[in-house]
Amino acid sequence: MAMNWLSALARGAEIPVFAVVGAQGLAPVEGLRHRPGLRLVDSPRHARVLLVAGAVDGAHKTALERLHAQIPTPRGTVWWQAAPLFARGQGVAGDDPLPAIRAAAGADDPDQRPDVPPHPWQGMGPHGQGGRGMMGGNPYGRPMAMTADDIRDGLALDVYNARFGPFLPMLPPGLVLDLTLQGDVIVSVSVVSPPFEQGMQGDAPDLCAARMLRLMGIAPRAARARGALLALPKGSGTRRRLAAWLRGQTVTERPSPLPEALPGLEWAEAVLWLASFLPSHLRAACMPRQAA
Amino acid sequence: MTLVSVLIVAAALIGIGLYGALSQQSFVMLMMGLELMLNGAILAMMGFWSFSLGGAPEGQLLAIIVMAVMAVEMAVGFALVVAVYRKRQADMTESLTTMKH
Amino acid sequence: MIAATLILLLALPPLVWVAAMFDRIGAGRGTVVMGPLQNGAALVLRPNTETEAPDRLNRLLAPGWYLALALVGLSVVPLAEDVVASEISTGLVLWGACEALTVVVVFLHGWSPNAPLPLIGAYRYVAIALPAMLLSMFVLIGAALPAQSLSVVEVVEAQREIWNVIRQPLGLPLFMALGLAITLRGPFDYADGAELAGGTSAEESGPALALWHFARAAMLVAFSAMAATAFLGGYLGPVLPGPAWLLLKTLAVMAATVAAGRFFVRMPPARMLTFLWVVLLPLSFASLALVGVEVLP
Amino acid sequence: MTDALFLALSTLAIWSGWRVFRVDSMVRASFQLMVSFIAVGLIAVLLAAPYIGIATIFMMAVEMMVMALFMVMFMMNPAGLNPMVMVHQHRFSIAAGIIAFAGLTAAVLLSDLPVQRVPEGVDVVRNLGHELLGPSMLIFETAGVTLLATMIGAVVLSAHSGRYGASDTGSLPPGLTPGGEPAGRKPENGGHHHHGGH
Repeated sequence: MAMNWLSALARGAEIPVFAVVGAQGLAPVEGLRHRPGLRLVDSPRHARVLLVAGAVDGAHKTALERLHAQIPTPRGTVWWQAAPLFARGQGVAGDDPLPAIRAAAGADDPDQRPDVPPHPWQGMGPHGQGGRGMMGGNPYGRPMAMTADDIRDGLALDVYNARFGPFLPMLPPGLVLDLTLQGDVIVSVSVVSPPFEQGMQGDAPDLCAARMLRLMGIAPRAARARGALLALPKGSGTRRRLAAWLRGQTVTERPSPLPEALPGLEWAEAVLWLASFLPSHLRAACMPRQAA
Repeated sequence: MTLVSVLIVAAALIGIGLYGALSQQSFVMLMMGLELMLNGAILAMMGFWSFSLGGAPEGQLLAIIVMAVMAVEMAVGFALVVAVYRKRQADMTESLTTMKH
Repeated sequence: MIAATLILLLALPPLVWVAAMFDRIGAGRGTVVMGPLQNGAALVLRPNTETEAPDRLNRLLAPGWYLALALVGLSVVPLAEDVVASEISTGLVLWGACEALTVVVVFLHGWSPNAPLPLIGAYRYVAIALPAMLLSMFVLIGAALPAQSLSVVEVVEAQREIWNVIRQPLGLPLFMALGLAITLRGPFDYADGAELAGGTSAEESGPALALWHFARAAMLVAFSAMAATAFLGGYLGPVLPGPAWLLLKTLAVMAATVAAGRFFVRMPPARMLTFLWVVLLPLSFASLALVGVEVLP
Repeated sequence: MTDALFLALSTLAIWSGWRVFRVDSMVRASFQLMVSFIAVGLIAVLLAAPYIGIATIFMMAVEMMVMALFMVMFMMNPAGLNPMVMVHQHRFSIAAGIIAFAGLTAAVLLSDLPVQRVPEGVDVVRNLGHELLGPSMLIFETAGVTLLATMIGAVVLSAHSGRYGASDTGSLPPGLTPGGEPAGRKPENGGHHHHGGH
C-alpha cells in the first residue's frame, strides 16, 4: 500500500543520469544539464541511467563495465552517438537522447560484470594480521598503505596510490591518472591515458567557464559579481584563465606536462587547474608522454 | 544514584584508563588511556561536588581546570608525537629509549 | 514540554519540504512544490549500495545521528513564552555540543564507506568545520551577554527592547557561516562538493542517501530557528502570535542561507582555512569585544 | 527514573571505555572514548551540573575528532581491516588496572563520606560564573594563559620549520664564529639523526 503510493509519487521524479563523456561529448552533455525531466548526477551511485555520450575508446571497456556495475539495480543504459562497447541498453544517433533516457529509466539491465566478493582474508602473523609486523602485508589481496616522503611539510605518513579516471566527473573526460596522494595533496602523477578529443565545441569559453564554476559550487550566471575570481589565489594561472573565459576570450596558455605541474597541489586546486585549460590543449599536453 | 555508586563507576573508568596507559605501545593509544583516567576523575569530582560539597562552586571550577588540563595534555602530546615522528619515523613508545636525537 | 516536542516533530517534515523547495527555486528545475517529494520517493525506492569492507555500523547510523542532532538542536528553541521542548539552563551550550557532534557525524559518514573520495571529503570538512564552529561559539557568547544567561529563553527575553541583530550587527552574518558549514552548503560544502563527485555521500544511494538529504535539510531548519532566536528575537513580535513570528523569521533565515549558499563561491580548502583563521575569527573576536563594551553598565 | 538513567549511562561509560582498547579500528576507538565522555557528561547533568556536563560533551566531541584524525595519521592500520595487537607488559597492566579499581573502590566503601547535597533551587551555572570571574579569577586566567602557551608550544614543536632550519635535518644552531661548531650543548655521541627504530 505504502509502496504503491510511493511509486505513484516517484513516477513524476527527475531521472538521475550519470553521463560518461566520450569523444565530442562534452558540449552535448553540457546542453543536457538544463533539460527538465532529468538530472545529471556526480556519482554513479546516485544514478538510475548510464548515458554514454560520444565514442569511448575500446581501451576503457573494463572501466566502463565497472561503472555500469556501480549503478544500483535496476539500471538502464543509453549510448548516445556512441558505438556500444557491450550489449546493454540501446543506442541513439539523433540529437535528443531524452526519449531513450526515459525508456531506459524503466529498463533493468542485467549485470555486465559478475559480482565478485572481495579477496579473502589472508592473515599471516600470530594475531591474524596481514603483515609480519603490524605493518604492511597484503591482507585483502591489495597492499596495506605504507609511509612515504611528503613533499609539502616533510611528515612522512601513509600514502594512497590509486588510479583516477577516466569517467570521474571532475576530471577532463578520458583522462586517467595514476596518483600518489598524501591526504589530499598530490605527491606524484603519471598520465595513463590522455583526455578524449572534444573538437571546437568543447573549447567554447562559456562552456569552459561553466565547468570550472561548477567545481567551485556556483552556477555561471553573473559569476564575476559573485567574486568567483577572488576565490582563486591572486596571480595564479587559474584565476587569470577563468577571468579570460568570463570575458568571452579564448585561453591560449598551454599547460605544462601534468607530472611536473600537479605534484604539490591539493585535490581541489589540481582539479581546478586541470579545468582551467582548453580540453584540446590539455589533450595535446598529455599526448607526447603517451607516445614516449 | 548515590555518591558511592558514582565513585565506583569513576574507579572503574580510572582502572581501565590505567590499564590502557600502561599496556598500549602506540603514543596515541597511550594518550587515550590518560584521557579515560581524567574522565573518571571528572566523574568523581562531579559526584563529590553534588553529594558532599553542597554545590560549592569551587568543585565545578576544578572540573573546568581538569578539562583545560586535558586540552593541554592532548595538544602537547600530539605536538611531541609529530616532532618525534619527524625525527625518527616512530610512533611507538619502545622506539624512544633515549631523549637525544 | 511534551507538547513542544510533539509540535517540533510534527512541524519538522513540512519545514524540511519547504527547505527543499527553497533549494529548487530559481535553479531552473521545473516543479518546485512537488519536485522534492517526487525525487525523494524515487530515491527511497532505489536500493542501498554495498562497498568493500565498510564500517557497517557507522555507515548505517551516520544519517540517523545527523537527523537526531538537528532535532536536539531544534529542541532548545523556545516556540513561545514558556514553551520549549528541552528546558535546560544551558541551551546555548547544548546547541554548541550539537554543532561539534555534527562535525563528528559528517566525518563518520565519509569515513565509513571505505572509499577515497568520501574520505577526502571527510578530512577536508573537519579541517574547515572546526574553526567555523569555534567562530560560532564567540558569536553565540555575544548573544548570551546581554541576557546574562546561557539559557535560550533568557536570550529571547533580553531582546524585548531591541533585537540582537541590531545590537551586534556582525553576529548574524558570522553565524550564517556556521550555518552553511553544518548544513554542507555552497561555500562551506567541503564534504559533499562537486569536485569530489558527491564527497562523503558519493558511495551512498537509496534510503540512506534520502535520509542524509533529509537530515541535511532538517539541520538547515534547526540552524535557521536558532539564528532567528538568537539574533532576530525569536517569538517576539507585534500582532501575530509568537509561534507565527518564529516561523516567519525561521523561513527568512532559511531563504537567506540558501541564497548565500548559491551566491558565494567555494574556495580551494587551503585558502578558505586562511580566510577563516585570518579574517572571520578575528572578526568574531571584534564582535564579541564590541558586545562586551556595549553591555558594560 | 534517575537511577535507571544513571545505571544505563554508567554501563555505557564503562563498556565504551573498555572497548577503546579492544577495537581494531582506530576511528572507532577514539569515538568509543567520545561515547564514554558523553555518558559521563550526561551523568554530570543528572548530578545537577548542566554546564559542566554539556561542556564536557562539547569539548570532548571536538577533542576526539582531532584525536581520530591523529589516529588515522599515525596508526599503520587505522580502519582496523587488519587485526592488530600492539601491547606490552600486558599482564602487569591488567593487574595494575584491577588493583587501582579495587583500591579505589575499597577506599570509597571504607571511608566515611560527608553528605551535603546541592540545595534545591540554587542557580549553579550563575554561581560558577561568579566564582570564575570573582574569587577564582586568578586560577581561571592562569588556565587561559597556560592554554595560550600550550598553543604556541604545540605549533613550535610540531611545525616543519625548526628554529634553525627544517626540523628533520637536525635544526642545528649556527656557529658562534663563521663556519664554526654549532652553538649550544653538544650531543654526546655524534648527534647525527638516524631513521632507526621502525
